[in-house]
Amino acid sequence: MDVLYFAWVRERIGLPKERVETSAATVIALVEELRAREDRYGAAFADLSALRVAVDQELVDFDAPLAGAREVAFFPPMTGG
Amino acid sequence: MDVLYFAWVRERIGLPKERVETSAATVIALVEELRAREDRYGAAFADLSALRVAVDQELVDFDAPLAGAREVAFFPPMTGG
Amino acid sequence: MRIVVQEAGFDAGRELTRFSARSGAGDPGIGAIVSFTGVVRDTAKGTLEVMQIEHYPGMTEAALTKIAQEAMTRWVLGDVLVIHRFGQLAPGDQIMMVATSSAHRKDAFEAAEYLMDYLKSRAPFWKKEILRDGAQWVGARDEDEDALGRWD
Amino acid sequence: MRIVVQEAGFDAGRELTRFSARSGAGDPGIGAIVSFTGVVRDTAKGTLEVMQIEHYPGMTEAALTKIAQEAMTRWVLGDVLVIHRFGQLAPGDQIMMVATSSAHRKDAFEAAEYLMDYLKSRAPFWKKEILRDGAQWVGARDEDEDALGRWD
Repeated sequence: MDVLYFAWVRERIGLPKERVETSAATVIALVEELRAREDRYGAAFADLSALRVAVDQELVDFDAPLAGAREVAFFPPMTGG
Repeated sequence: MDVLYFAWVRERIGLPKERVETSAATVIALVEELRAREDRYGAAFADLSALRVAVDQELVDFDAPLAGAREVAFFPPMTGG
Repeated sequence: MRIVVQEAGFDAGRELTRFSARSGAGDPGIGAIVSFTGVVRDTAKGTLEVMQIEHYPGMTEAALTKIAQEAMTRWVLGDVLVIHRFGQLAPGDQIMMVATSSAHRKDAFEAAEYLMDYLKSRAPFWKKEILRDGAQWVGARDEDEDALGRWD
Repeated sequence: MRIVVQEAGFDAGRELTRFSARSGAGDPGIGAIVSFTGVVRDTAKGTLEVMQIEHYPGMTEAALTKIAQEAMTRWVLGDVLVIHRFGQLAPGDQIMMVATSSAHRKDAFEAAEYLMDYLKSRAPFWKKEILRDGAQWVGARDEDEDALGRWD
């Protein structure tokens, strides 16, 4: 599955996109897997209330299922306009 | 004093502006004087709730004083925009 | 602040460009520009031939200026533009325009709506529809008068 | 409906002219056209050098399209335009624009405000201010999130 990072999430993790092999059933399970990897993930995912997530380009909650998902993206609250 | 008429008030009275010699103390007193003149004034001033009035180009109520006024205008509710 | 009452047509796009240039380039605090353009609408199902707009020269400019000044008192605005035509217009013609600029979108939107609400019911313009088979003065709508209550 | 996400600048006046031509001339029922233009504002007291706008290609277009479609469902609109830039912008640059057309001013204004409120908080854009002496991501404001409550 492709995992994308934007804005300061991208800066903390140090890359915009990576391929992740996972059997995580939900977004939050994927977050836990990433957090366990390296400190930079811990730093990026320290406060989930400051983060938003999209699965296949649709905004979802952190307990959303990942079955069949091709792309997950993490980013801060949006500031368009 | 100059008396001006706009929109259908002008059409009913048949002219856009006339010079009126009057000692009327208020707008409503002026209206009564005009009404007594000719039927066309009666037709124009039949329903005061359908009319608006400006004294010296400021919207006022019908009981407004006319002392010192140079110009009085009668017209229907405005429909700009 | 710019108030224009004219018979001639105007180009809303070019007016917006001019207004934005004065608002944005001149003032680093401007973040939001709102424009409203009114268009002559054929509510008579294709039978409207001409919209005649009558106004009260002198009072019109004074009333529009007063409305614009009140908007600049109520909101922190960079600038205000009001253009209103009179005379003979055809369906689809641009009849009037307002524009506002401000730091924030909420102020720019509210001020533009305020200008429109007051311009509708407090500026001395009257519209007459010349139809294929007759003519009629456009009546004031209760909802336009009611809209003013929002700003009390 | 026209949704544009681009790095290049745009001319809000020319876009309004195009939008009005499509809306007014093509549709005799259109009486009201509202536009909103967003401008890069220097909130850092003259120290803003560049505003970097990042977005999520693919999702951005989908999110803006969904927001515009929702507006066209809620109000009877002639047309909707949304333009949003990304990349490096300077203070005073036009960053985005929306336009709406409708029979009545109330619908055109409300739909434009709806588009802005959702675009602010639900379209995947992020802003970073490059200042003379540092850089910072622009944080989401509570009042922008709260603004969405108006449309529930």
